Order: sequence, then structure tokens, then C-alpha cells
Amino acid sequence: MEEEMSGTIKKFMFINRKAPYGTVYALEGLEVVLISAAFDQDVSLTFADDGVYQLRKGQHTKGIDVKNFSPTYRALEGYDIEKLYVEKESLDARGLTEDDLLVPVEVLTSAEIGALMDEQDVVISF
Amino acid sequence: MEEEMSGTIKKFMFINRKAPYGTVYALEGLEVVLISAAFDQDVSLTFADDGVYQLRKGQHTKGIDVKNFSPTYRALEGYDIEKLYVEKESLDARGLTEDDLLVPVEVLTSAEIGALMDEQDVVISF
Amino acid sequence: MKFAILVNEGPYNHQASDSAYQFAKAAIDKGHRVSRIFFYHDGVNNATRLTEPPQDDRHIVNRWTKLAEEQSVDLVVCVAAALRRGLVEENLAPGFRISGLGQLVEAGIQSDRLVTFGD
Amino acid sequence: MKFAILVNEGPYNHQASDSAYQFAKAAIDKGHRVSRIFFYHDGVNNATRLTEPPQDDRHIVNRWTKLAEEQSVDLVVCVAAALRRGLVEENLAPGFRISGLGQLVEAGIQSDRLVTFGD
Amino acid sequence: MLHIVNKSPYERNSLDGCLRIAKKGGAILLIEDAVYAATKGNAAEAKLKSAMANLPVYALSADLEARGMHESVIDGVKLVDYAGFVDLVAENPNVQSWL
Amino acid sequence: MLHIVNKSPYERNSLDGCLRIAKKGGAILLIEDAVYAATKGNAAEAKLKSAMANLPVYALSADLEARGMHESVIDGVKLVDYAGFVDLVAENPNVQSWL
Repeated sequence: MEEEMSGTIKKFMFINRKAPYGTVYALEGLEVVLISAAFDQDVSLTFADDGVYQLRKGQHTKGIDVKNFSPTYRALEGYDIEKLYVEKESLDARGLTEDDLLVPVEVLTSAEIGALMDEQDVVISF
Repeated sequence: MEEEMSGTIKKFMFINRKAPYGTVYALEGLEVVLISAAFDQDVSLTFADDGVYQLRKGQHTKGIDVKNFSPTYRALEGYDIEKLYVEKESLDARGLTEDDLLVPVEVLTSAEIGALMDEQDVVISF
Repeated sequence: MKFAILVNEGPYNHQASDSAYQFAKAAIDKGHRVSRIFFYHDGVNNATRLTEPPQDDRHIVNRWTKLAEEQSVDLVVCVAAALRRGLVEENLAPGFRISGLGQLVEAGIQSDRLVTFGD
Repeated sequence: MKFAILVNEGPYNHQASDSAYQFAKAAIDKGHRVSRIFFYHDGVNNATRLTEPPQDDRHIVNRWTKLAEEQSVDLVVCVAAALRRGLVEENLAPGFRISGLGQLVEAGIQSDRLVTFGD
Repeated sequence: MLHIVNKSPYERNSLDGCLRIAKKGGAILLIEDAVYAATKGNAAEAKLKSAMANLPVYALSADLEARGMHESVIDGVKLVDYAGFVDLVAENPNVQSWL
Repeated sequence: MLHIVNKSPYERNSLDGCLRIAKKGGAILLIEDAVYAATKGNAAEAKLKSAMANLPVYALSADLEARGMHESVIDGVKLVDYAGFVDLVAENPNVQSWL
């Protein structure tokens, strides 16, 4: 990292709004999140709309011959990425509850997510 | 054209459901329609959902530096492609009427379009 | 039965080319013939010989090439769409050929069913 | 002000790269600096030197190259996304470089604003 | 006629377009992200159930399994594998993909 | 915070997500196919008008003109060119693109 960056800590929020497998955004978004861990920034992940499906338990991708990347969400803790927010309204609309998700998350309302989003320096949406 | 094709006349329907410019589907869909004219098939075009926006009068694309392909719809008649159907429900939901469109079309209900679609041999959607 | 397939999206970014491949394979396994697969829009990117996916991932381009070689499926890439996107003879994978849009219409005429996979 | 831009879709298929270019140009015209443009997902296809769009259409790739040369904008293509899609040094257009995803995070840290264009 | 839908009913309007236009006598096949429409408790459930009175609805099992949704399928939705997908295309006189 | 939306309100749910989450004090910019949401008589008109009570809504004029919709803009929507787009990004402390 360059000299000018030392000491800079920014708030990064990655917003996941897409379902997994139908498109690559969920997988390649996760790759950015993992890389961001190396930069010692204040990183959080938000799952809203179809993005909440990324965290669904019990994904088995053998039948479509695509790599199952859902175990990676469990590995985020090891990268010190521990702020995972899920929008309550999106869960409700899909008939899902926290118990359906494969990692512990903080369930927030739309308004609470909006407030958190406002505080960020950098927001990247996948 | 190959020998086995001579005499075969199939009903082809091209369904346009995407707005122009935001994606290339409308433009490249039109390119298929023009080519199809050379094969002497029974060709029709249906515009539904955001596809009805393709036919909007008064498109001026200089500001986005993308080619304005809307005049091509007016040229379809010269290719003997004269069956243009527009779904009434899609026009209504967008606050548009036949007068807003740059070519003469036949406005049909969803049910009528469904019936026509059923009669086709080949349906290609863009 | 004689099937033709239209693939409208590139590899990896959308599931379209995966679904199209699984469909083609299942059709052949059931004794049908897949006469032609036409690649249009970003679908032309299925035909580049330069992809190098991670080792533990499927190789979408090679999978198409193998299908063409083993099952004599005609893999056709639209020339106009390909030129817009940088797909030319220079980076074309084996088993594919570049041709005109007429090949899509012809596939619609000559096959019993044309099935589209896209975004 | 120092801007960074993220482009997530390929040329011609989506308007994203057009919008990103118009935004970059307008920012520079207003005296801002566009320090880096990062190409991710299908956005890596903006960097192929092999596109040949119709004569009467804009040449998206050449437009980026010119921007890099005239305004010293750092055009970075994600290596992992590029390998999946067949974008390598062999077909890379002038003005682009292939590098890691860290360059995107770094751009977020070092710029005042990061603006994303996608599908 | 076989109507194929491949997008989530939340993200896109393609299922809506299909349900509005598809005629009785046809069939609907949900693949890729559209399989979410075939799962219990989703917001499109009522729409889908009402459509099922007129058209049989199928969903691709491999796509449901990939997404961890294979145990949440709405009663009455028929599961097919890729071979079943091929059969549906062959059995119906024509096919439309709602892109 | 500047919220950028680029998809048609009919085709996608991105405007809905934005309107649900965007906080008062921010601003919304409609570009590309999202400019249809800024036009009179469209089905999202009521939603957009109600949002305008809390957040200013801007639309990119070049995208409206390309689509032939520049004379159908809802009262109260502010038109900007690409330079105005740059100003909005610079004036707001942060930005989110609703992809």
C-alpha cells in the first residue's frame, strides 16, 4: 500500500441485492469483500432484496455444475468481517427467517439500513 | 438457402419486451427481424412491457452518443414486415397511446396476443 | 426431434450458457438431435479460446468445443454481434464458426423447436 | 475532487460503459480528476483491442484508450474476472492494465467518490 | 405452448408478463432464478397459485437445489430434471422464453 | 447521499429498493432506462411523487431525449446534464448505485 494510505480508515459497505447462481454478481461481489479485508478498513455487508437468498442454508449446486460458494460466507468471520446486516422487509417478503440463513446476521429494518448506508464513505453494490 | 427449405413457410413471432438504449436487445433484435425478411417467412413483431417504448416518437440520441435506430421501424414496411402488434395493457400502464408511436400498429389485448403467440411455429424474444 | 438453441449471454456472468449446455446434453442423451446452437448478443463471448477459469470451476468454452466435436453440433457465432464485442477468428475457440444472422432464422425454419437462453 | 469509477458491464450490450464514459468526460471537463476506472464482471470486455463496431457507431474501446492517453486515467481490468472471460494481455487494448481486485478497494480509499455503473 | 421464465419474480417483471399473456392449454417452466417463484411464502405465491388453475407449473429441480429451496416448493408445482425440461419442449408445439 | 437508479421501474425492482431504503436528506438521480420513472402517466408516478416529499428527484436529460420522453417529465423532477450529474456526486457526501 502506498504511503498516503497509511492510517486512512474508511467505512465500506457492500450491498448484495442479487440472487446467487442466476448471475455471477453474488460470487464476484464476495471476492471483492474478501480482498477488502486485507486493507484494514471498516467493512460491512448488507443483504437486501434477492441478496438475502445468498445466505440461504442448504445450497447444493452439483445439479447445475456450478461451484457452491455459500460456505465462504461462514469464512468471513476469519477475515474479521463480522458486520452482516439483513433487511427485515426483504426476508419477510420471501417467507424467510433468520433460522433459514447459514451465518449469524443482524436483522435491520429498511430505515435502519438507510441510516447506516448514509454513514458510509464508500458503498459498492453487487 | 438449402434445398430442403424451399417451400417451408413458418410463422415467426419476434417479441420485444425491452426498452431501447439501456441495453442492446432492442437494436440487435431488430437486426434479426430485418434478416428474417429475406427468408420469405410469415413474420410478426409483438411489443409488450417496456418493448412498447421502442416505438416512441421523438427519440434523439445525440446526447448519449448512441445511434438512433428508431427510424428503422418505419422501414420495416419496405421489407414486407407489416404485422406489428402492441399490447394495450403495456401502453396503458406507461401512459402511452397509439398516437405516441412512430409507426402504425395493431393494438391488441394480452389475451389476443396470447392467442396469436400460441399459433406461432417459432417465437424469439428480445 | 431436431432442436436448435439460441444463447444470448456470455459465460460465467449469467447462468444462460450453463442452462443451455445442460439442456443440449439432456436432449442428446434422450436421443434427440441438437443441430445448431447460435450465439447472439453477449452470447458470442462463449466462443473465445482465451478463457482461463479457476481450476475448481467448470470450463464453459471447452465444454462447448467438446460438444461440437463429439456430437457434431454446429456452433455458430453471429458475426455482427461478435465484431462489436471483440470476438474474431484470432480468438475463436475450436468447434465454433462465425457466420451471419441468417443462420439463426434458418435454424428456426429447419428445426422442430428453437429454445432461447438469455438474461 | 478525485473520482474513481467502477464499470461492471461490457460495451454495447449495456449502456453502463457509455454512461461511465460520459460521466468521466464531464468530470474532467469540470476540472475534477478521474484517477482510476476499474473494470469488473463483464466490464472487463471494455478492454479488448479486437472490437470492430459498425462505421457509424461509437468505438467504445478506442474512446477509453484515448481517455487514458490524454487524461492519464488509470484503466484497470480485474485479472480474476478477465481470466473467466477471455481477456488477457494478448487481446488487451492500449491504455488498459490488468491487475488485482485490491486496486478497486484502493481506489475507494484514495478517491473522494467512487461511482458505479452497471446493469 | 411452453412458457419458460428464468428471472426472480422480485427482481424482474418477466413472470408477470408471462402470467398476463400465457393462454390456457400451455404450461409454465421456472428455471434459474425464477424457481424462487415456486417457493412457499414468497410474495408471488398467490399469483402463481391462481395461474395454476389454468396452466400446469413446472420448476427445474437442479435450480431449486442449488438455491437451497428444494424443500420449500409450493404444493402442486411439478419438479423436473433437465431430461424433463427436454420432454416439456418436445411435448408442447412451441416455446417462448420470457427474457 | 446520492442514490443512482438506472433501470426501468417496470422491468426491475431497483427503484423500489431505493425508495424503501433511501433516507431523507439524500437525493435520487434517474439515469438510463430509469428515466421512464420520471415520466407522466407511468405506473410508478404516485410512488415517485410521494418520495419527492422527502428527497429531491433528478433525471438525466440526455437519457430522456434519447427515449423521446423529454416532454413528458413529471412536474418537480429536476433535469440535469452530465455536468449536473458530476455536481450531484460532488455535492453529496457519498453515493450508491442501485444495480
